[in-house]
Amino acid sequence: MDKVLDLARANSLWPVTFGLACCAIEMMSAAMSRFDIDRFGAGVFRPSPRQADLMIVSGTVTKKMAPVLLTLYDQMPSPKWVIAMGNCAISGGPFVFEGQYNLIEGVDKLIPVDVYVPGCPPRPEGLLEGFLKLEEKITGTRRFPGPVERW
Amino acid sequence: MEQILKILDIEGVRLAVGLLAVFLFVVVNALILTWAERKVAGHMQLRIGPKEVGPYGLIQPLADAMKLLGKEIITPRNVDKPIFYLGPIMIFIPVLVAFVVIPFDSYLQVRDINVGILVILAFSSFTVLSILMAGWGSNNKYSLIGSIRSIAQSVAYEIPLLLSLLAVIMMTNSLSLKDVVVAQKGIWFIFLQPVAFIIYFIAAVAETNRTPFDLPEAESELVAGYHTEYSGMMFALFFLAEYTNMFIVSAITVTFFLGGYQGPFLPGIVWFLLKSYFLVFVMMWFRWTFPRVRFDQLLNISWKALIPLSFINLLVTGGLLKL
Amino acid sequence: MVDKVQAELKSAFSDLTIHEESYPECGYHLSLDLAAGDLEKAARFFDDRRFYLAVELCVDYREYLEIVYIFSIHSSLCKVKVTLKIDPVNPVAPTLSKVFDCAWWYEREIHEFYGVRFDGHSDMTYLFLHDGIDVYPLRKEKVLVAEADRLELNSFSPEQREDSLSINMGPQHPSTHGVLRVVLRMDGEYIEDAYPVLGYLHRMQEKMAENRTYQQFLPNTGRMDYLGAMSYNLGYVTAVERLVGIDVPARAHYVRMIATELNRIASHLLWVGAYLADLGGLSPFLYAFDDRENLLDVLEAVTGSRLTYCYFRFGGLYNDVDDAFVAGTKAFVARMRGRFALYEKLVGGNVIFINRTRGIGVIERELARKCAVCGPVLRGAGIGMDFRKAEPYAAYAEMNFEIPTGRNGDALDMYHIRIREMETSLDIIDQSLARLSDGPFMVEKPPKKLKPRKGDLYHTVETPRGELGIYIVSDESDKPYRMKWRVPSFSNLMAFPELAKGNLLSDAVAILGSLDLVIPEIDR
Amino acid sequence: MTVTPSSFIKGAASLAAGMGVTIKSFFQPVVTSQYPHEVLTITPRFRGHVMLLANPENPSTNACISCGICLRNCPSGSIKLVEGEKREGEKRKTVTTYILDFTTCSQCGICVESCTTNALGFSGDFNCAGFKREDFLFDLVKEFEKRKKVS
Amino acid sequence: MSIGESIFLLAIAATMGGALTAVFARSIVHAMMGLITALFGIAGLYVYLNNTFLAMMQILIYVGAISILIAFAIMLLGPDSKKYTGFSVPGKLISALAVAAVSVVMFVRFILTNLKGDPHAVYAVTAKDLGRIFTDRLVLPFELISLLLVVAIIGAVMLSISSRNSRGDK
Amino acid sequence: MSALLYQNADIYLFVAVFLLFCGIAGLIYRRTLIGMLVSMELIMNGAGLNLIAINRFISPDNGYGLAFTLIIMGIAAAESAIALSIIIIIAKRYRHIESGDIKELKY
Repeated sequence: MDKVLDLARANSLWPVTFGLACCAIEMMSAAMSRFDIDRFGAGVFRPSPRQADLMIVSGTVTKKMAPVLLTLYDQMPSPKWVIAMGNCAISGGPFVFEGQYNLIEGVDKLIPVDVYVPGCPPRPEGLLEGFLKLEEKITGTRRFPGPVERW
Repeated sequence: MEQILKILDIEGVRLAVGLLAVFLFVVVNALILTWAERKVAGHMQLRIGPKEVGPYGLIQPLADAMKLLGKEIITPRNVDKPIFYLGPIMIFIPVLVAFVVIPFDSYLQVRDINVGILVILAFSSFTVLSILMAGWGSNNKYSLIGSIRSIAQSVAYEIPLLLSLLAVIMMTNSLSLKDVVVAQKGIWFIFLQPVAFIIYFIAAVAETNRTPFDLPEAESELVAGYHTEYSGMMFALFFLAEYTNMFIVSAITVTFFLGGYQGPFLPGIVWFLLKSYFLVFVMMWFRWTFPRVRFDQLLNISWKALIPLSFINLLVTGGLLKL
Repeated sequence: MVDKVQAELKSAFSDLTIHEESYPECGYHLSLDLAAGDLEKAARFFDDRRFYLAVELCVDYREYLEIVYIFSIHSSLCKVKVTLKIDPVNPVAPTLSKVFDCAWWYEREIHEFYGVRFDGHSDMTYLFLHDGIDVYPLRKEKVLVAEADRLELNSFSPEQREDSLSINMGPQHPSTHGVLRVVLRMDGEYIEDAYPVLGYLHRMQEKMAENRTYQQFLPNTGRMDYLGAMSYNLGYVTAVERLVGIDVPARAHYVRMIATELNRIASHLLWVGAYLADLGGLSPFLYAFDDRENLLDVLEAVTGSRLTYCYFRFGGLYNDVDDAFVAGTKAFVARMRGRFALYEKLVGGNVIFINRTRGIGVIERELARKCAVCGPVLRGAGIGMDFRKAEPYAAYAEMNFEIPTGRNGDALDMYHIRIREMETSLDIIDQSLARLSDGPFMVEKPPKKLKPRKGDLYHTVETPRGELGIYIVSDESDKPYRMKWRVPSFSNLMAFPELAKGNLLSDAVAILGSLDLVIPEIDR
Repeated sequence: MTVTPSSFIKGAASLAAGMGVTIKSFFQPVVTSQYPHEVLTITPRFRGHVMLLANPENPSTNACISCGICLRNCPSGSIKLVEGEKREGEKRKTVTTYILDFTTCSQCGICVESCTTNALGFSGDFNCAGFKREDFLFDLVKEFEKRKKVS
Repeated sequence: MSIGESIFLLAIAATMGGALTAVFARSIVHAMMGLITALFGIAGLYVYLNNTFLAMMQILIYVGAISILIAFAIMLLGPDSKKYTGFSVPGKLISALAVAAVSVVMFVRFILTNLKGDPHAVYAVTAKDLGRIFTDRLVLPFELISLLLVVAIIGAVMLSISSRNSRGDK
Repeated sequence: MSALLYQNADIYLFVAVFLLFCGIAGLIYRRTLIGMLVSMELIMNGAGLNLIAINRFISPDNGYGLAFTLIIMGIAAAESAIALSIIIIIAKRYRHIESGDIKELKY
């Protein structure tokens, strides 16, 4: 039963409409005609966090934004997942420097992150790959052909 | 005494079977329609829509439903609990009632009540009521605005809805849905009452809160409108109700204007479903084409265009009938 | 115009020396150093002559803080720099917010980054920074936040009134396209007051500029306005080239213009889609993105990235374009010209769309000037100001294109202007492609280390959203001493509270959308 | 908003025109590229993370001489460590470790440009995703060796 | 007890419980929900009185129009529902007692009166009959009620217009 | 054949009386105008129920009870429309709708 439920969850990841910065545009691209994230059942972007399963942190998280992000995360009903999309969300990205005063250096310092998708911004394929990785994490198996082994 | 008991018991069994059938139909219909909606949306937007989950993505709605069932149901702080929980349940009353009186086929009708259409119209106001309860119970400003909009909208659109159906009723001299269908044996009422058909369909789209009249849940303004605070299964109930409502208004339109279950060659039920789902498709087509109207425009369309028009239509119909 | 203003200034401020500056080097024509008492008089002087306050900024010279005001005018090319020196220990300056609305915002910004208090300013609450901040970030020395400012640190909490409803639009709201927060005070569905709260994406760009060399700052420019990254690249590159004095080969100019205009089309396409999504129609969004993907294919093939470009270099380009790029661009131009009919059918002619946008968010010329509104929003108000024409950079002077202007200044005009701007961009691309000839794409000797002359420069370019001003102060080192970005979205946002007042909530969404805001650009 | 018959008809016509557009698209072929099954051709100039390029004279080794210019020029300090040793019989230093923290990279290409021996290039890795932040701390030397093996 | 009877009792319970809630609930919204329950129960009673048409009209007009109107007014007055309640505990007690006492007295009185009538009559008034009645014998009340409705509509419109204007002045 | 529970006139009359007195109690003790309006609706419903019950049991062969109940509904609709618009104006003016504190009817 749990297996079936996990399978259902993995194939119906509704992200919350939550765009932060540049990566949000690529997130939109991933939902658009060319890449069509809806193929995996993840195209239902819910504006209300209460109805979403997945938060895609797509951009820089600042210290002013952090409490808002935490609230949003708390409002999501469990089970819930987080994808850190783009370098800013992973580590602060190119905006980290000595003496910076406004950045959370990595969203994993605030909330648990399941999948990291690096890039500045990552291509929509990168995000799709992140989705597939998340599916892999939820169900334990990979249903789709993996990325071509480059090295 | 015993006889009455017997009949009542049989009636009770019938009711139970009917309820079960209705419940099954509601669920299956919603599953099909969510899938269809996403597929239609996808292809209208040059993309595929659900594909990877099952063949042609057919299992997608099942996965969604399962997931929603398995989700935590959050009760936000400061909500008015009884009202908050009643909202999504109440929304099914009109749905159930409507299924009782709609003739799916000449023999497939749970009950032919002689005031059938009044039943549907009377109970359709429960949709608004439950939206209102949801909006109020959520203790959220967006929800509240959403439900206030919903009330004003339904008050405005109930009138043309009624008036346009009244024109048909004047022609059939009966409030029973079956009689209405039978009266269309020769010619469908859409050809005799085209204005009433258009008015009814527009008002029906508005009553079901579909784009371009989806103001109570206007995504870009009110986050998710009246169901902003609902999660998991409770949200799924709203979702179910929306799609069932879509089907019901289409079914009523079919019954009143498109000859109901009548049609050549195929069995009546097939014709009925074909026609209904075609209208549902048209509603989806609307949704993926048009932007949303503004609130005052929404009311203006009803008060300044639809209501006068339906009155004129009613007068003309009455006059012609007398002649 | 310059001479006339100079003469009038002389007669108005008789005891002041007015410096005539070299425009090609500094980017402004006149400069004058005022005392605090004369400031408001000067502002009124410029206000009477229908100047607008392009930007107000502060520079920390250690011995003194200098507040710089750049006045500019829509009707011709005349820029005046006004400076005011204040004491760094107890920095107080008179406010200009009573004369120019935009100063209200800039002064708040200066206050939180430098600790300057403005006399007579109505609201000094922190605009950008988070609550935990304890220093003034842009001061050269570490200065702790003053006790008085600490009270205003706690960012905005809406005042509760009994008869009205406060609604928080954002920071996470589907219609704000990012993390803008607008607190709306509502009376029913009508907006009584709108109060934007910013800084949810403040990425310290101006502070970073002071820590990095000119080259190293280059990738940041593309991330300020991620939709018009090319324009930002171009602005920054041309500004620094102007500061150092590098002449760029012709081929590089044309490629730069093609790339920038393509990027402008991409930006406007995204706007069209996102705006319609705001209004509830989702399909145009996807059609626009489909076109945009085709465009990005072309751009990606030459720049290597899809969004945050870093393609231009001081003195030329990162790499040369090939024939495939030219062919791809031509194919895209041909495709795009055919698509306008579709948008007209689906969006422009749609009666619902027209009724949603007509007469909504009408920008009066006076408001446009007071808030220093720019770009398509300004042109919507009927002022045909475009820095590609007014102050040509790259090779825009050779291009033949018209500036679309609106008549009513409402949201419908903004839509038509952006659509027509896409067409003019296509024209520019066509002309640039025709002139694209073989030749070097980079100067002979690319500069290894940039050490510009001492001085400052205010350089303006036209981004998809409007007037981008870059103010650079150089101290002869390889790092900028101060770099201020005057961003178009910020000044367009300033007009929003005025536009939203008295409108419906749905209209506020339509107005906010029509301004085409990009939040990282506002917050920087 | 006043509704006159002519405006009504005009409006209805405009709505019909819009519906014509969408129904036409409904029957048009889709433009989606189905990511895990088919991959768009990635342009050779695509900026993925940086990788070491082979020495044109001796393709089995890379061209890096571990001079460290890239490290100094990187705007966001993504290149953490470049170490090399002088091997016998070779004129230049050979790189032994080259650590790149891809999560702070902004893919600007300044390192590639500044490299004096043309040892750096962009990889075409467009679909990275991982479960840990440390997955993207690449040792480019090791990666070079692996990549050699794969190809 | 047959199903019909139990549903009948349910309807009575809904009516009475709803009425009590409508009167005694603290929150005005709960009171309104009580009212709706009561109205619904009365509609059920109408069905048992052989008057399905009236039952539907009851739901259509009372539930669909009037109570939604009331709800609309409550929501327009603002989300702060506590402002609009107000009910002292002794007052609640006294009025509850009064209602109970008077009801019991009346009930006893009814039983004593023995108003039986014809329990098995099944004659149902059709819409046709209704039309006859309204256009024949009761034409004056019918016209009067339409006049009243028109006046009410005009009055409501006038009132709301003047309140809109006063906002403009503010 | 004995009469079923719902074929008994007393029950209907009792419910009608109950509604009437609930309504009266509400009118007396509710301090807010909307609460009073809700109580008014109860009273009207009681009257309607009474009419229909009498109609059904005493003279089942005509529809006057039905007609008058419909008229009552019409009156109720008109009354609530007017009352609510007045209430909204009062609320806008006084910022509350407590009947006891509304001393002047000046607009």
